[in-house]
Amino acid sequence: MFQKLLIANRGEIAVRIIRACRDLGISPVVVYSTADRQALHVQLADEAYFIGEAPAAESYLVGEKIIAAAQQSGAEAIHPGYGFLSEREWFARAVEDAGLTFVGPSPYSIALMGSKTNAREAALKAGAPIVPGTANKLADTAEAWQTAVEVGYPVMLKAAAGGGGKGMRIVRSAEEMKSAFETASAEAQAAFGDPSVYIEKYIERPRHIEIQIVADKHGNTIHLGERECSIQRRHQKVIEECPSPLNDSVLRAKMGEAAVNIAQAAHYYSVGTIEFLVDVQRNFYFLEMNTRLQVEHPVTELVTGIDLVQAQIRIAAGAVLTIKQEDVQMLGHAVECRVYAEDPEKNFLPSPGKITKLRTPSGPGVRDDSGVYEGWEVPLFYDPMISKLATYGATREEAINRMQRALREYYVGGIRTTIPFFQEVLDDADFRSGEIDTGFIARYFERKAALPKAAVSPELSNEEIAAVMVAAYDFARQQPAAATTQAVSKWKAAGRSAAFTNR
Amino acid sequence: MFQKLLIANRGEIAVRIIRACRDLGISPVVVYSTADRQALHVQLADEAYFIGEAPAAESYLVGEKIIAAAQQSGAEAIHPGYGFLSEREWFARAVEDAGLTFVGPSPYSIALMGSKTNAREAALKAGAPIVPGTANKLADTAEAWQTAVEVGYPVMLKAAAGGGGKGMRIVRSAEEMKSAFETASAEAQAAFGDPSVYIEKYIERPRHIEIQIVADKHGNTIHLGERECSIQRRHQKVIEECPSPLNDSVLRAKMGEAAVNIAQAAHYYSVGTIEFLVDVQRNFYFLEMNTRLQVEHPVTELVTGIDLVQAQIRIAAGAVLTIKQEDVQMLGHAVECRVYAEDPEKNFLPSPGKITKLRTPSGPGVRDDSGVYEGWEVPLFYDPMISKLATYGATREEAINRMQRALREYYVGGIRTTIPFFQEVLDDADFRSGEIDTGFIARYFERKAALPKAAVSPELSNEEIAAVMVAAYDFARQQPAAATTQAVSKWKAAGRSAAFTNR
Amino acid sequence: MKLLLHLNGKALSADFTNAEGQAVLTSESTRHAAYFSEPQPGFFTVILAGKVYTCALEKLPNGATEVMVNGQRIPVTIQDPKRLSHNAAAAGQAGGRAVLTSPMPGKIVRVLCAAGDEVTEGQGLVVIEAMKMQNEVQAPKAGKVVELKVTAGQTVNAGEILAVVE
Amino acid sequence: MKLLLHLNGKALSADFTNAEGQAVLTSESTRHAAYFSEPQPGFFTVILAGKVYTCALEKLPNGATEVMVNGQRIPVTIQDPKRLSHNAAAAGQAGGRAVLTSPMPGKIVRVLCAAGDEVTEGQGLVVIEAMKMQNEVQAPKAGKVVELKVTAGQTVNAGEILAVVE
Repeated sequence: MFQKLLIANRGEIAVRIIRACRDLGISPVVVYSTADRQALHVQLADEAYFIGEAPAAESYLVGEKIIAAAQQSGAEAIHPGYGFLSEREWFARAVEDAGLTFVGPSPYSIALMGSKTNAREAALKAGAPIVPGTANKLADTAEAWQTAVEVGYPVMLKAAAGGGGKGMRIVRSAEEMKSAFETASAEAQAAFGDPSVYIEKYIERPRHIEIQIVADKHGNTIHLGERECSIQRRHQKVIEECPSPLNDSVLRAKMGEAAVNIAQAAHYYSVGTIEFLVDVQRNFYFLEMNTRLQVEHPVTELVTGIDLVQAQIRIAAGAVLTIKQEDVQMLGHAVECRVYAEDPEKNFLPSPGKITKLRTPSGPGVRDDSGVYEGWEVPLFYDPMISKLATYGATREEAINRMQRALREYYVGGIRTTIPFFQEVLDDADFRSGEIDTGFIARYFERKAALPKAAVSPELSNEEIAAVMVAAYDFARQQPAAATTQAVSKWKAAGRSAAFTNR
Repeated sequence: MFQKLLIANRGEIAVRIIRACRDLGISPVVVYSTADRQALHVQLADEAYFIGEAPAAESYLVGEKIIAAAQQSGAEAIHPGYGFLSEREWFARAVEDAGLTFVGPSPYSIALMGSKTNAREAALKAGAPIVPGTANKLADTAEAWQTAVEVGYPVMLKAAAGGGGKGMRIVRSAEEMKSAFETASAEAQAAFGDPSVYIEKYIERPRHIEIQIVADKHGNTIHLGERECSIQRRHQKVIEECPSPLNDSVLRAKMGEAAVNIAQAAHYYSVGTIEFLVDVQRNFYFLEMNTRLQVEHPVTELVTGIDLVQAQIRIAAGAVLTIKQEDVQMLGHAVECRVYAEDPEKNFLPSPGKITKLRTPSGPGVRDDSGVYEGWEVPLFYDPMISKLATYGATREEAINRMQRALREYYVGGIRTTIPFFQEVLDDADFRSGEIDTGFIARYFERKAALPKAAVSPELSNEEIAAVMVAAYDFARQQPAAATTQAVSKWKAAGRSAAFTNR
Repeated sequence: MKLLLHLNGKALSADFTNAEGQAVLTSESTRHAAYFSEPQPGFFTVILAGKVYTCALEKLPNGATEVMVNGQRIPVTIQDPKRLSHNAAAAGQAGGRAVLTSPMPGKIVRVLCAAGDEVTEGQGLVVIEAMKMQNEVQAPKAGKVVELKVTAGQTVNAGEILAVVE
Repeated sequence: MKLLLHLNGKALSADFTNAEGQAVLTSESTRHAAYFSEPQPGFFTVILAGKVYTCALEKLPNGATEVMVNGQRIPVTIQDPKRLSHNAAAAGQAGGRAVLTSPMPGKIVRVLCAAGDEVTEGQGLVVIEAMKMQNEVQAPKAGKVVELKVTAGQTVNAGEILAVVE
C-alpha cells in the first residue's frame, strides 16, 4: 500500500479522499491555487503545495505542476478526484511516465471510454443497447442541422469530452440549433478545453440510472447495483438515490450484466460508472461511461457498506478484489442532495461569496461530505457544489425523512444554496411516489408556478413576529447610544440577562 | 402514532430524541432550566417550556412541572431519555395517571429491575448467573463491614437506585470502608435522591458486556446482540463497541438467551439493557438491568441498522415488533467515544465553561450525536458529556481508524475534553488487540507513567515553530499601534493579502 | 422603542422592548411576548407561547435585512433613511429605459451587441460565466442599446450595470 | 519584531515578521519561512516546507497562551510583564506553607476539617462537586490548617483558595 498519496483536486472531493487516506493509514498531500490558500482541504492535509493562480487553467489543470508537487513530496500515487484532469488520457499517461501510480483506469480505457463517441462504438461491440444518433463530432452548424434531420428532432447536443451536463443542450427545432450549437461548443471549450460536440436522439421522460463498477487489475469485475440520478437541473444531477425507486432486481441484473460487459470490453480497472437512460417501458440505453469516481458515490457506499474511494486506492496499489458479485448485498436506502452555492429562486444562478454562518446537520443516518467552513469565501472560479449531503434509512421513506431532518438542521448564511429547494422537492408527491424522470424539475417548477398565490393575511404570523423582533433588536443595537438611551439601557440589561442564562 | 411527544431531558440525548421524532413525523417538545435557555435542544425543538432553576432538583427532576408542560403543549407521550427521571417508578406512574404514555417500560418493570437488589432476585428466578454478594441495602458502615467479610474482599459498593457508575466504590480492605461508604452514599443521594448502597463481590479483570433487548407490549422479546463497555473510568463507560472484540457467537447466543429470559421474567417491554460481567474464562454474571435507553445505543444501531429510539417510541405507541430474532443481522463494527468536558490530564476533573471554538468531524462512517455548539457554555450542574461520537466500519480496524480520523478532525476550544485521551488509547496495543477489561484505563495510566520522559531537544520542532509563529502573531497584533508601527503595518499588509487570497 | 416596519407587503407601526431576555412587540394594539435570546452572533431563538422559532439574521449587500425563520426567508424593512435610499437605488427600471444588470458575480465571456444596435426583446446581449456556468443576459425589451458598459474578459459583481436599452 | 519566548522548557530570542501571508521566524540564527493564514478567528494554518500545521490559539483564564498544533498542546510564553506576574501569582506553594486551591469550578458539599486542625498528608479536607462528580481535596502535606476559606454550600471557581496548611 502507498505511504503517501497526492490529491490533484480541491473542495469536498479532496476532503473526501483525504479521509479515505486517513482510513488506510496513507499520508494525504494536496495542491492549492491562490483562491484556495485557506481552503478546508489544505487545512486537513499532511502536506500542501501551491500550484498557481485561481483560474483552473493556471493551477488545477496544469499537469506538470501537479506531478512536480507529487515528486517534491515523495508521493507514490496521484488521485485525480472528479472533473479537472480525472478523465484526461494524457495526464494519466504523464503520471505513469513519471513513475507514479494514477489512481484510476489505464490511459487506454480513458481514451476509449472518456470520449463518448468511441464509447458508443465500444458499447455496441459489447452488445449493449445505445441511444440512436451518430457518434461523430460535428464540424459546424450546417452538419448539426443535417444530422439532426437524420436522427429527428428533438435531439440532444453533447460535449464529446464532457460530463456533468456541461456543454449539453436540448434542441427541439432547426431554429434553435445555431445558438444552442455555439453555446454548447463554448461551454465544452470552457469546461474541458475541447469544443467538440455530437448529436443524439432525445428520449422523452427518461430515467437516468447508472451502474457502479468495481474492477481490479487482475480481470475481476463486479457491479454494486444502480443509482437513480433522474433529478437534474441543467442536465446536472442534484438528487441521487440507491437503489432506484423502481428497485427492480431483474432490471438491475440485466443492466449490471451489460455494464460489466462494457467495462470488460474496455479492459477497465478501478471504479467507474456506466450511465444508462431508461424509458417508460424500462428499456435501457447506454449513455456514457465515467472513467472516474462519481460525486454520488456515497449512496452506493451507504447501501453496500463498501468504501469506494478506499477500494479505488487499493486497486491502484494492485490489490485483488476480495468481494465476489454474489457477496454484494444492498441493504436499506440512501439519498444524496448536492448542496450548491446557487439561488434556486433565480434559476440556480451561481451564488459565490462568504459563508458568514454555518450549521451542519448530524445524528443517525446523516453523512455530510463538505468542503467548506464558517468564514470560507466560496470562489467563483470553480464548481458551485459546497457539500454532498447523504442520508441512510432502512426504507426509502426513512432515508427521505432523515434527509428532511438534516436539511432542516443545515444552515448556510451569507450565500444562497439549494437547501430550500430540496426541502420543497422532497415533499413533492411525485418525488415521494418515485414517479421521476429527467424532466422532473422542469415540471416541478411549472406546477409550482401554477399554484395560486397565497393571499396576504393582515394578521402577523408567529414567523413574522419573530422576524420583526430579530430585525428590531438588531436595528436598535445599531443606534448610537445617545439616540435611544432608554432602549439602549434595556439592550444592556438584556445583554446581562443573556450572560446570566449561561452561568 | 403520536402527533406530539415531550422530551423530559436535556443535552445530547434530548437532541437525539428530537431527531427520532422528526424521522417519525412527530412534533418534538422539550423542557429547559435557567441554565439551558440557550441550549441546543431548545433551538431544535418545535416547542420549549421553562421548568425551573438550574439545579436538576428544581427542574429536570420535578415530575409535576414536566407533566404540566406536556399537558399544556398537548403532547401525548413523554420520553425520559436516560438519567434524571428515566428509572423512577413514581414518574412513570404519574405520567400514565395523567393520561399520557410513558416511553419506556411499565412502572412494575421499573420497580422490579430499577432497584438492583430486586433485579438480582429476579435474575436468579430466571436462572441467570449473578455476581456473589447480598442484595440488601446496607443500614450503616457496621453492616457494610460485616457483609464485606462474608463476601470477602475486594468488594464493590453500589448505589441501589443508581447507574452510570455514580455511587460506586471498590473497597479492598476494612480500613477503606468507612469513607468509601459515606462518599458512595452521598453520591447516590446527589445523583438519584436515594442514599441506599449494597455490596457485591468484586471480580478481577472482568469485561463489561451488555445485551440490548427490544420487547413490545404484546409479548415479543428479542435481543440485538452485545456491546463491549469495558473501557471505563470511575466505573463509567467512556468507549463502547459493537460487537465485542471477543465476537463470540456462541457466547452471544447464551448471553442473549439469558437476557431475554430475564426481560420476560420482568414482563418487560420497550428497549432495555441487561449488563453482565464476563470473567477471563468467559463465564458471565448478571450485573443489572437498565430499564431505559443507553448512552451507547448508537453502536448497536450502526451494526444492526435498527433505530432504537424510533423502535422505543413505536413500541410505546403499541406497535408490534415486526422483526424476529432470526432476522437480526450484525454487519460490520462500530465504536463510540464519549466526549466529556473533563481534563484527562487531571484525572478527568470536570471542565465546564464556554466552548470558544468548535469543529466537528464528518464524512464516511462518522456519526456525531452532540448537544453543544460553538459559543455554548457547558453548565456545571449536569452530566459532563457533550457528545457521543460513533464510527462504523466493515471491520473493527476500519471502525477504529475512522474514529482516529474523526477525533483528529474534532476540535473543542475553551474547555478540556477527553478527545486527546481517546486518540492515545485507540493506538494502545492492548486496545487494538481487544485485550481489554474494566481495569484497562488504570493499567493504561500506569504504563504511561512508567514511560521514560522524552529528553528536551534544543532544536525547535516544526510543531514548536508553528506554535511560536501563532503566539508571536497574536502577541504582535495586541500591541498598541504606536508601539510597533513597522510591525503593525505588516499585520495590515498580512490582513490585506489574507483578504485577497479569498478573492 | 417605536418602529415603522415593512414585511411581506404589510406596513405596520410597532413598539418593541427587550429586557432580561423577555421581548415584547406591540402592534395594532396587539401585544406579543416572547423569550428572546441570541445563542450565537446573528442566530436567535424566539419562543412565542411555547413555540420555538430559530432565526438567522442576514444583511444583504444592498443593505436590506432578511430573517430566516425556521427555514422561511422573511425580508423586513425598518424605517431608516439610509436603507430606504439604498432600496430606491436598487430599482433599475425607469420608464422606457431598461437597465441591464448582472444577475451574478462573474466574468464577461462574450458581448453579443454593440452600442447603437437595435435589439429585439429576449435577444442575447451579454454572456457571463461563473462557477463554470454560462448565463446569457437578454434584452428585457425591444429598443436601442444606448449604453454598453462591459467588454469581454472583464469581471463584474452582482447588480453591476451591463448595458442600457431604450 | 524581536521577541523573548519560553516553550517546552526552552528559552529563546527570536525575530518574527509576517507580510502578504508569508511568515518568517529567525531564532538562533536559523531562518524558518512559512505560509501563514488565519482561516477562522483563532484558527491558523501554517505551512512549513509543504508540511501543514493546523493551529488553534487558546488563552487560559490565568492569561497564559497555549497553541494546539495538530492536536498537540504547546504552551508558549512571550516576554510580557503582565503575563509573567500572572504566572507568578499562579504558583501556589511557598516554603512550608501549602495553599489548597480548587481543582475545578464547583460546589463545596462537605468540609472535613476545621481551622486549627492538625492534618496528615493525604487527609481529605474538602469535598467539591461539579457535573454530578464529587472530588475530595486532600492535604498536600502534614501540618496545621491555618486558614479555611470555604463553607459547605458555597460555589468556587477553579484555582480559588480553599485552605492553607502549615
